[in-house]
Amino acid sequence: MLEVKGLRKVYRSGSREVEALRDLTFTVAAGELVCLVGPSGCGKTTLLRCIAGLLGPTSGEVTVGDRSGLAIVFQEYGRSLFPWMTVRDNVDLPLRQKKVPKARRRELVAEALTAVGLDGTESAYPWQLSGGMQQRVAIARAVAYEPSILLMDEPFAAVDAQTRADLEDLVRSLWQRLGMTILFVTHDIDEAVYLGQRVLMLSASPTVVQDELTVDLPAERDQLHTRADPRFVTLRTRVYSQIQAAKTGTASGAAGELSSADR
Amino acid sequence: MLEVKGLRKVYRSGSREVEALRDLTFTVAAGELVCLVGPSGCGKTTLLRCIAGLLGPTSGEVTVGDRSGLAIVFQEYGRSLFPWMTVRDNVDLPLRQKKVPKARRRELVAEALTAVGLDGTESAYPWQLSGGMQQRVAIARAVAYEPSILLMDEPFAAVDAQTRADLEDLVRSLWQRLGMTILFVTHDIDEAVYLGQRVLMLSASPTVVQDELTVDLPAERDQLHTRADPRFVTLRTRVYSQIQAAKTGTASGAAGELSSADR
Amino acid sequence: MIKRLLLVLGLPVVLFVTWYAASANSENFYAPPLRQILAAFVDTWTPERLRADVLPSLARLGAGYLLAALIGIAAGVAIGANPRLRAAAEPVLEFFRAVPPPVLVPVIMLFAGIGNGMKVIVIVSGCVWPVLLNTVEGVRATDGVLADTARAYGLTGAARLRHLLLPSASPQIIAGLRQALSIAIILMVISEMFAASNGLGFTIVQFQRSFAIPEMWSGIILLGLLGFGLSELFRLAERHALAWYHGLRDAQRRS
Amino acid sequence: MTAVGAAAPRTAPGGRALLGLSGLAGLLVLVELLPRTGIVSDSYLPPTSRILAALADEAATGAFWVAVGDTLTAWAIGLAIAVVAGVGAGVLIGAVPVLRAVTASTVEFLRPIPSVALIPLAVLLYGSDLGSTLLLVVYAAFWQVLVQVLYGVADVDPVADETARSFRFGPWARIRYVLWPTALPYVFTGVRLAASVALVLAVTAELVIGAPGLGAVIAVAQTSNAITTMYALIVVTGLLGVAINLAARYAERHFLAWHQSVRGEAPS
Amino acid sequence: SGDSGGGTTDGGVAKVKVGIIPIVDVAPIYLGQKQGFFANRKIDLTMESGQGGAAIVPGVVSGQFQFGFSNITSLLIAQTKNVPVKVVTNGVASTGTAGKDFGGVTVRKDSPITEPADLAGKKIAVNTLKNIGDTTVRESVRKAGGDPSGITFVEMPFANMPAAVENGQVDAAWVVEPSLSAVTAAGGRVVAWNYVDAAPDLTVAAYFASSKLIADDPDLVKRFTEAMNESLAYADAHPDEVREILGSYTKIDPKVREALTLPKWPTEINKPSVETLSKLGAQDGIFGSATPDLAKILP
Ligand SMILES: Nc1ncnc2c1ncn2[C@@H]1O[C@H](COP(=O)(O)OP(=O)(O)OP(=O)(O)O)[C@@H](O)[C@H]1O
Ligand SMILES: Nc1ncnc2c1ncn2[C@@H]1O[C@H](COP(=O)(O)OP(=O)(O)OP(=O)(O)O)[C@@H](O)[C@H]1O
Ligand SMILES: [Mg+2]
Ligand SMILES: [Mg+2]
Repeated sequence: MLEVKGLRKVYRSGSREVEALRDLTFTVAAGELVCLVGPSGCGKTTLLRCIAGLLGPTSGEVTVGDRSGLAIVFQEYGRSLFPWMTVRDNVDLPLRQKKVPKARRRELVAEALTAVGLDGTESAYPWQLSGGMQQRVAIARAVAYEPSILLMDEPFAAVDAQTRADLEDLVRSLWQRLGMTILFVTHDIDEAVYLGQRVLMLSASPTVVQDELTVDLPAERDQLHTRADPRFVTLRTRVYSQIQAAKTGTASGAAGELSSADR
Repeated sequence: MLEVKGLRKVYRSGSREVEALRDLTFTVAAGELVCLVGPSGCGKTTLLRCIAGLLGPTSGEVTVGDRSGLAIVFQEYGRSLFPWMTVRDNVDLPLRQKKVPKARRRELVAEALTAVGLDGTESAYPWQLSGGMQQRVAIARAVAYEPSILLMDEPFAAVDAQTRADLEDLVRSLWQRLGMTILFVTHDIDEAVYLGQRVLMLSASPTVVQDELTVDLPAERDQLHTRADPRFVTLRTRVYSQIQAAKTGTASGAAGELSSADR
Repeated sequence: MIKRLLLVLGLPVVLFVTWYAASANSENFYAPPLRQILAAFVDTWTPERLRADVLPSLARLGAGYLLAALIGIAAGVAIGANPRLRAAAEPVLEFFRAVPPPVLVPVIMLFAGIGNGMKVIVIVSGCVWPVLLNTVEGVRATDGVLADTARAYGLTGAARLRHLLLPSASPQIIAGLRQALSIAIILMVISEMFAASNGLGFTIVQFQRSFAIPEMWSGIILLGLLGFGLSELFRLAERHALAWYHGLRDAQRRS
Repeated sequence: MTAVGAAAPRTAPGGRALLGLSGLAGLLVLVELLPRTGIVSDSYLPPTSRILAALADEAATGAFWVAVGDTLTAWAIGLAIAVVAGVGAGVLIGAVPVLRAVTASTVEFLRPIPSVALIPLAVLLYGSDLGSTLLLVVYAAFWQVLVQVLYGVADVDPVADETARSFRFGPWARIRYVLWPTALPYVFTGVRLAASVALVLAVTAELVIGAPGLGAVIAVAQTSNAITTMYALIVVTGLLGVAINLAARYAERHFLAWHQSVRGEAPS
Repeated sequence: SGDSGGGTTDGGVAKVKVGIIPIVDVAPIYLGQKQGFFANRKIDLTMESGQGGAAIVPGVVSGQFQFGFSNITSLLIAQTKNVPVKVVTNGVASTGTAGKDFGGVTVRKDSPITEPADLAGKKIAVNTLKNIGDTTVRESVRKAGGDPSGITFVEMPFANMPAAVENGQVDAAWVVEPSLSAVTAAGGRVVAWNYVDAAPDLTVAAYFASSKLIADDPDLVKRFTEAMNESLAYADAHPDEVREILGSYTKIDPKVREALTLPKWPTEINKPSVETLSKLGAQDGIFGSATPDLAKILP
């Protein structure tokens, strides 16, 4: 369970003052998979940092079920890997912290790396990998952790289309298998609709929740058929127009009505 | 003009040895806009580094018309910005190095920042910006430089769909206005087809040029109509299947035939 | 291998030859010809002398250096990771840092007596600073995203120290340790100016006082050689400890 | 359930100064108590109050301030020379790999030679003038800066460096815009190390050689068995060190505002 | 720079730098300067205070200083190494009276050591190893019938000795004024008067110049020697003025200054005592294999 109430965050450094989040209120039920879209610089990363407890809000409140089972995939994947550790150790370390028995750890690490298509790179250092590979290491680390809450910040930005599709399916299957709560930030509207049970749309700065959309597609999805589904196309068009409205600053009223009628 | 002949690159560090590129041969004519796609980790970044002269090839040859007019947008946009300089100075510095007169520099910097939608952040430091904003600073820096050859490594990976569309149009209009040579790496197949005059497809490791495709769409493109064009859809499907073939390791023969018949 | 030998020995050989030639006819009592110094070197630094004077010095040096490294890193991490502690401790530390060892020694003697313990403390009191300062700065500079990653995955306490703070500060810690090495040698000499009866520093000071100038210079050369030898050892250790770092930094440079 | 409310305000700059003062105060109290409780005899370690009284006596004399001025002059000139030379040599050696390989062994040979061993040489060349103090100060402080700069130069982010290279920055521009800012935090540490080493050596040189300054006054106090005065003078050198560090910290906050170590501590 | 023999002359006035140690022993030169004995002889005097021979002798050899102050044993050692220096006049001498000398071997109040022979096998602090302190202390023990060979000497500054004796870090310490007063004030006892035991009216230290200066500017050396001798005689005759002048260049506590034992300042060097020191040094091996040539070092 995840609850954000009246969240406001202002960055102050020297004379510069940026209101990254104005007033966010929403909840994510336990076991829900929610996607978050919004224009660049609107405060998505800031929001995830607040939820993970890495950043204190300026005002408002964030309530998270149990932070100890929380994993996060950072947008800055390259900088979030420990350069002094091999790929294997990077994935393994959080598990060791969690005191997972050794044999199980080995299993989890191997599985996770295979799932993201990184067999054979276990003993390489992160900086010996391509950008997309680094990003997949960060994903593998979160996945192997088997978190109860998973925050992902544009986790597939650096991988190719095919790998992306595979990873999307990986996330959905993990979610279904482990029943975790997932908050997934993406810029790809199709991806948001394909993955989520719900899509939260943030406005441009000053940031509020502009709209939300329940994705009433069947729970069993697959790349070919789901994306071809006319309902899918309708939904993605709706998100697209909402986001465009957000960018151009159109009041969210009308569009909000539209989509809420849809739920 | 840009010519790559029998390029091979092997990374050696300690006992690990990775053949990033096996044998690449292709040319990009002066003033051409070529997109490069390929699975994650296949060596696209390595190729760009070799072209820019930042990395020496293990064997083979890279000929570049005039490297002095070359600009590059790195995949690791965050680390390629100087954290000790404001956004303005980051964009301005290469121009100063090029000895552009002051007034013109001010103009170019302002124009470039406006074009990528970053008005008002001139005096912020890169680490005060969101991921997408940082990436746009890196793009603005390359654009302001008015290079004769522009190498871009997944330059829109971190920005939202709408901004991405705007930036795509920006790149095309700049290219048409300045007549520069552009080599554009992307994971988005639609983007590759929408932007390029030609799409080069790399195979998975061991990397060779798997296929190439001439994009016979009209020179005047726009987001709504071009993407709806049936020809566009055909082309993107072709690229998609080729890439899938590359990933699964299918011999490129058959698919290559298919697409070459198309040219 | 030969190239490396050439690089290591090239400049020193040139300098020694220059010195040799320039000093050949020196009349100055305090700057005797290098010829004489080298002769004195052979006569002075006999195996017994090395055992009697250099070994005890090295033992004190080693003990002091290790202790300084331990204290410097431990305190440095604590201070670097905790802004409040840093604010409270910094002025006191800066205070002691500015007190010259020769005037500090008498105070240390009050508490630590005049034995080897005092000399070790003197060495520690001088060479802990570069380690401490560099560790503090290194810890403060830990990448924000990395620190967030560690926090998000529950890396706290000892694990945070072992897997985040120390490795990420290690390039700077190593720089500090490198600095401290030569300072330790310097302080070994200073500590042996007080209440000592053997040791390399003691011997050099004795030579200086008894006007055995060529012998004194030979001692200084021995100090230099010692410093060079230790720094070579250090370089090997650094290559090993910072393999990831050098790999990372060289990754793209090597073309 | 974990809930995060509004961020608690972190230590404000004023609070930082207060903390530092309380640290110093703790030291003063300790030194007051040690002799008073008889743990050490007060004739060898006088309590703070007596030391401060002696300090006040000293401060009332003009000769004391002349000595402080002499020491600070030697310190400032020596440090300036060492920093300029150390940074210049460090950047040059660091930026040119061949130079680095060629000089490494010589640097390691010269570095551990203690300044005190060079005293006869200094006296030989400059007597007990400012020159001999400077020689010792510069010799000792130079290495501190040099080694830090060398490590700092090696810390350049390869991607940042490649960015500069791809935009055809010349060697000078790469040093100025990439290498120098990267090395700057290391340089700051180096300068702070060198600043106190320079102070230590200025005082030591004055102490042993008798060049005018605080050290010479300390030497007189020592040979006169004036223990309290000696401690008062030691306190002065310590306070000079604190003042110098304050200045360095101030400069750091100004010049390194962009650096992780400084921005990481801004209240969020 | 300057190996200019007599310093810069300005209207016939020679600028002269003298390297001294800021202790009681050099009071005459300050007193003489105040009395104008040097100015009368067209000498403009500057005192340069160093901590010991390591700083002063190179200064004199290189001409940075024209004259220097050093103890006799150090000068004898310098002679055996052919350092080009030579004594010009006397510096300071022992009072020659046991119980009333300015230096002695002290122990703690409750120490079992009561006479010089008891020092055998003990740990004794001296300010410099292999120098005048340890040779004369050995002689005290030897004369009292003890065996000096088992004594361990430890080097530390005089100022630290009272604390070291008090804390038991050493069994005894050879101290000179004003530290001697500090020890006795704290209840310490003097068990041996080593200067007195070594030789009657021992010459402890002297002023010296470089051989070069002596050869190049004998007139300056002569004027300095005369002025110095006048100062020595004056100081010896006016102990009160000596105690007063101490306040100008030392930080000795005024009370201590009034009470401390002053040394003797004869103008003549006591040659037999120098010979004794040379013999003692040779006996203790501090000259290595060489023997000092007194003719070369004494005027
Ligand atoms: N450390 C910081 N200091 C000051 N301002 C900051 C800081 N971090 C973020 N900001 C500002 O806060 C706003 C939101 O940033 P955030 O990174 O949360 O955006 P985002 O939604 O993740 O964008 P993107 O999609 O581009 O990653 C931006 O305007 C940014 O400039
Ligand atoms: N510094 C390095 N040391 C060793 N191996 C490296 C290094 N850099 C890249 N590689 C390897 O070379 C291969 C190609 O890497 P490259 O970064 O060029 O891929 P890419 O096509 O850009 O991938 P992506 O789309 O994920 O960015 C990868 O297998 C990677 O592991
Ligand atoms: Mg973000
Ligand atoms: Mg790449």
